[in-house]
Amino acid sequence: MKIHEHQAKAIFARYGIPVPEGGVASTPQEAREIAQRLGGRVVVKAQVHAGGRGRAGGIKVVDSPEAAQQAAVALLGKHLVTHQTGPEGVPVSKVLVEQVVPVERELYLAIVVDGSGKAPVIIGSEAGGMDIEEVAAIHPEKILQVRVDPIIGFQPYMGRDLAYAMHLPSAVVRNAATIIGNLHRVFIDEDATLAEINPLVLTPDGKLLALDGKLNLDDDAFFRHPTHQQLQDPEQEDPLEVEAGKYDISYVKLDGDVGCMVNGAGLAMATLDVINAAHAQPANFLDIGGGGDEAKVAQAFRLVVADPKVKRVFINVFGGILRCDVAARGIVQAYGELKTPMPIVVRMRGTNAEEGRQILNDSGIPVRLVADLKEAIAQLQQVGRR
Amino acid sequence: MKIHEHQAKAIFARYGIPVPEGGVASTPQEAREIAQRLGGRVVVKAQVHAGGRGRAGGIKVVDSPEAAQQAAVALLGKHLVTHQTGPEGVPVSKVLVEQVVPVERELYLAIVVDGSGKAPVIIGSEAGGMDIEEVAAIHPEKILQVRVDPIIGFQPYMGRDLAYAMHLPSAVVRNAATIIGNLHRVFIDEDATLAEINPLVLTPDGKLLALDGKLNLDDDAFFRHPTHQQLQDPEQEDPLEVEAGKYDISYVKLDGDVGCMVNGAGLAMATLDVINAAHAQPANFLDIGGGGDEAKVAQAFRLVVADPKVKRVFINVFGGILRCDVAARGIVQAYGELKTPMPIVVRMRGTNAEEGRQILNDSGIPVRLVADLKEAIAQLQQVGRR
Amino acid sequence: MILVNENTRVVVQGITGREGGFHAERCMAYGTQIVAGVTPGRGGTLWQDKVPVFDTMEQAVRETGANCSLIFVPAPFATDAILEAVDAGIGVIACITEGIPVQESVKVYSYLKDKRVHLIGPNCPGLISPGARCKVGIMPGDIHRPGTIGVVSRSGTLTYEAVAQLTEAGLGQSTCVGIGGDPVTGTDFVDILKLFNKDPDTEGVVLIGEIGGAKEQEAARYIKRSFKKPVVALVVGATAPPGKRMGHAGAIITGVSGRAEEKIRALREAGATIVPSPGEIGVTMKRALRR
Amino acid sequence: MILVNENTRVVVQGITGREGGFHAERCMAYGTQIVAGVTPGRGGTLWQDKVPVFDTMEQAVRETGANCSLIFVPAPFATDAILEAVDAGIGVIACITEGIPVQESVKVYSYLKDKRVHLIGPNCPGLISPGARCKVGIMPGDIHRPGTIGVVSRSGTLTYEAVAQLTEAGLGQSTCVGIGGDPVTGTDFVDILKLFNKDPDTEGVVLIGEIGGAKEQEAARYIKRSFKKPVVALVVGATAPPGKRMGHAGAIITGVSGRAEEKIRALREAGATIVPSPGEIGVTMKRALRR
Repeated sequence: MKIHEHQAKAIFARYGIPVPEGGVASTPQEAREIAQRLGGRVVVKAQVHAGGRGRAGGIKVVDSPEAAQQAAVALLGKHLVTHQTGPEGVPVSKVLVEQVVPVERELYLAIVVDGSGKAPVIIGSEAGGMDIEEVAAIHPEKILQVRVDPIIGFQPYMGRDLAYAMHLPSAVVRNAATIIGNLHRVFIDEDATLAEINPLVLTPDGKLLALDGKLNLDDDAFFRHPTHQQLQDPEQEDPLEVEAGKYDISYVKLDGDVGCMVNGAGLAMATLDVINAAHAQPANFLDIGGGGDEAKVAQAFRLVVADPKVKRVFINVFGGILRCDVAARGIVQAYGELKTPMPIVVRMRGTNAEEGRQILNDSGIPVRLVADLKEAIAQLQQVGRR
Repeated sequence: MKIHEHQAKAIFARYGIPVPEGGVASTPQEAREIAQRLGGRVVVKAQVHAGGRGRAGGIKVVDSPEAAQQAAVALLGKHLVTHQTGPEGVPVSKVLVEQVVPVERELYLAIVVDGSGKAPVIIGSEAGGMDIEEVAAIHPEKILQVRVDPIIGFQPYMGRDLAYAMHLPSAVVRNAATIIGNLHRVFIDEDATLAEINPLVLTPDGKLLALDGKLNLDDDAFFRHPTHQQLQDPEQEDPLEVEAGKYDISYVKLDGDVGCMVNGAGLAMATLDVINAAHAQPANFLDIGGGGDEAKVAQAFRLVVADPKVKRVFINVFGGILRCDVAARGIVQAYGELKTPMPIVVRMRGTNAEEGRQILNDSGIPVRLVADLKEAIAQLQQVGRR
Repeated sequence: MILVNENTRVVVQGITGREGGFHAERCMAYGTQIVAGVTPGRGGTLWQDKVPVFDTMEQAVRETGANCSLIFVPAPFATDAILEAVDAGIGVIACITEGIPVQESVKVYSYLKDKRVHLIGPNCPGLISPGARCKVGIMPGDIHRPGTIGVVSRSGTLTYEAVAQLTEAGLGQSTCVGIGGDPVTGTDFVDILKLFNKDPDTEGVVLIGEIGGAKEQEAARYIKRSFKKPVVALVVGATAPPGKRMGHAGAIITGVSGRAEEKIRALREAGATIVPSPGEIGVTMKRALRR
Repeated sequence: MILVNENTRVVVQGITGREGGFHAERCMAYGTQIVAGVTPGRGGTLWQDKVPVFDTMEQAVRETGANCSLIFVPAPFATDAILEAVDAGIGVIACITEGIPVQESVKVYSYLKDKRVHLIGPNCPGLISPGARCKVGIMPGDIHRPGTIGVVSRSGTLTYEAVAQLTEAGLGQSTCVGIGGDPVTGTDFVDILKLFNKDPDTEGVVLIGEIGGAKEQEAARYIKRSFKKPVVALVVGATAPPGKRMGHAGAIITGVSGRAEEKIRALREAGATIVPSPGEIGVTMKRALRR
């Protein structure tokens, strides 16, 4: 789960990571007051779950409380479109107003779990303030990694190694090591999947500050962090994705017109690949998930057709835990309510596939039953041409 | 470092281990008031750093606040002599007044670090309430051990395994596992060297309570537990041991008349063994410790002769980091102040042994310089006979 | 066949739960020897009047000689269950449970990496050796046929798809292993490939990867260096957008190496035959064997 | 000789401290190759105009090829120093520091137990191979002579005592190792005995134990089973009262196995010759060799 910069920074500060002074504003008036308190010259930052804010005009440096208010007016209630959002953008309902920090150098610092090393890895770079993927592509030698073995956890020497390797001045190294250690504590204690400071800035007077902050939390660990779910901002997500989450259905909104409903994440991805290969565009990824029953299948179907972009539907079920007859009944149930005129192509295989097909045939729903993926594509193309 | 039962129980309670209701009293009046609050029938327990209190009369069950006051009068300000103390006993300056808990079964629970397994080990036994060494001798099969690998730490199954093996009723197992887990948290988070509940009692209504509690804290970890040192009760230790601690000198009071001063723990133990083998009794163990200088040696000498039981002194120095000439100067310095008439046997070997001997000879102190341990013993016996 | 066979004696952890009971039943129906169940507090009872239930894994192993465990315990308790199985001396553990926090899996892996135990999963369909009628998982048994093709996959239903296509193409399976969809799993492609490499019953392997992580690249390196049998590989998620979790916790593109095209390139360079489309797994394997 | 020899290149962690500097000096005077020092923040300087100082172990090893580390870092920072040495690829680490919390040592040991590294200590005098003029520790060098007796001990000064007696008896030493007085140490008697067993330079071993723990019993089991050379053993603390810490954190009797008589019995039964009195270590070894 993604959270906002201001939420991440509040957590960072709790763990002893220095962040710029500032406050969160929901109205231009509040933004003005915070700027007043901070002495006038501030940066106003749109709080959205998307990178590329700066280039998209979501970050404004201003010289007075009045200008801060103006900047907030220009952002609040608007949608911000960045290279990471769709063309519809993401809504800005809060801005972070912070003191402007003088910057001597910008560093990059992050922690993720490395699936191959099977341990957290601390990533540091002296090329901060940029997209780290770009740095990785152009200057891979500037990306440093330190694996944190779970037996010993973070040790100060790991921080020092990174700090020296980032060519920080000797006087700052101990402080940098402490900040890296604190970020690791955030990562472990808060069950994060990503903890990132980009940039971590060195000021001319030798201080280190987290100028930006990003923290992704492990959804699977919510059971031991009762407060985490309250950090969620559903406005930042696609409404259908939020809706799907309630039913424990994996749904990802895409740009095409072929609505997809599949059981199993791998098969769902394969289905998208097949559709794409046929020069059609999927409208979504949808994995009904384990332990699905009739009601869940019906809910999944409703989600697929709720997307106004969807013009045709492909249902791909391999019966296992979820039997094909159960899936068929779920489809029939949802169709009965919705009566969508959309063409529906269904491929069923595995446990009780025959029964499932029978149920669909008997239901009178105008589904096109196909035997395999090839035929499914042919049918989808045919209905797409009309 | 040992701490009192009431201190251990306060820490246990903070970690969610149930303990009986009660309070600590320094005066009989306080004891009465606590008993009053608890409803009359209470147990009054002398707070001393020594086992065997019960048999020594340090634990009294009484039926009224008045009787609690009487019990406190009988204990407070007195010295309690148990099989673990010397004949002088240990002073009682506080009593713990607790509700009396009905007992269905008594269990034993402890955690120590196992030097061979190099990990904490949880020890459980259904034979609680007894000296665990006795249980180990008579019913070794009743002692269960679970190693807690530091990678994974405590896991609930370890607690369940122990609880089932202790034949606890099924309904109590989950609670027992939680208590065991909490005791492990105490052990790890407080840097304990021993965390013990003996007995852990099961009440007739199926509750588990720590009826007694023992917690030894790792002196070496004080630097990361600023509050631990405040838990120390110097009254419970031998005054010379407390004094030695201030100078970072390892000193253990023994019962004999041969004062010992040695550099190095192993050599000091060897010295005691040699003295004992010669049918003499050492008055103390003393290891001057690493990095000793003249002043520290002088301090060590003062400690040795401060014990009124000491009638003769054996100084055994193997010069290494502590050079023999430095040791000799320290002895001369302390002797100059004290002018003790006691016979002093000195054996010096290793770095600058010759210089050390020369310094002692030149000083005019009546020391008997010997070449080896055999001769040392002969001299000690000779001076002992007079 | 690898890991499970006719000597496999399975204990089901969480057998008295809904999912655990459902699948224990189906495993037994397929032919698996389910010798015990474990649910703390239910020890001493009989599940379905057939299978003894124990309070602890230690008891279950001692009393029944179980050597394999199938875990259905809910995520908050699953780490405990896995570690209990490890310490009870179980050699093969299949953890079906989805939703274990990744940092728990990091700890679990660190603990068992030097022990003689294979943890399959978590978040996986389990494993099956059709020739021994031994199914330790949630896959539909009836699509499998005894044979000589090994299958290893990060996916569930896509594995069934692969198996169905193999069976249809007349190719039976030696063992099929779903290693699981989490970023950190007990067993990776390489671990399973090493076993297939030594397994005389296995003639060729179908490998099914997906976006996220670098497990496929590791597999490619191993195949290039040491694998002696034909490999047919499918990697799905080529059209997934970066930064989005595609169902599996591990199926999220966070860097260049996580992209499907990178994985496919690595596997192709290592000599694996790439399946052109998910519908052609069976026929591709058939062709690869003929060469 | 074992562990350290003429190819040993030592980096001193904490060389700019009082103790570190003092002993680095003495090691060099003895003949040890001190190739680097490490003190964070002092990188780029020269210690005593002779030895380059680095900020990190990684730099020190990369620049100087150091393969052995001698640690004088204060207790609160010593764990970090040990682990830094391990990760820098150091093969032999001697940690002199006393007062490391026992739970830190538990973690350290767990981390390095499967790695190719020997940690001597903590809370130990270090180790020395007189034949190579290689002293990595705080023992007085001049009492040693090159020879064929291995010494392994939990003690400091008592080891010097043993060495002096050996030298006096005309018996030089192959290598002397002080494994340290803490309850949890990186290396135990058994680890060192295994090395002595394979070492062609070592003809016999003096083993010096003390009360507390069960390391001597483990040594006895190993000696009985596999050790091929004469062992002369001294265990001190027979007269220590139970429950009292006798100087060393590990020298405290907490159970039956911690008693000196138990340890002596185990070693005698294993075939070791027990030294009758601490003054007779040298002569006992001499006698044992003659048999």
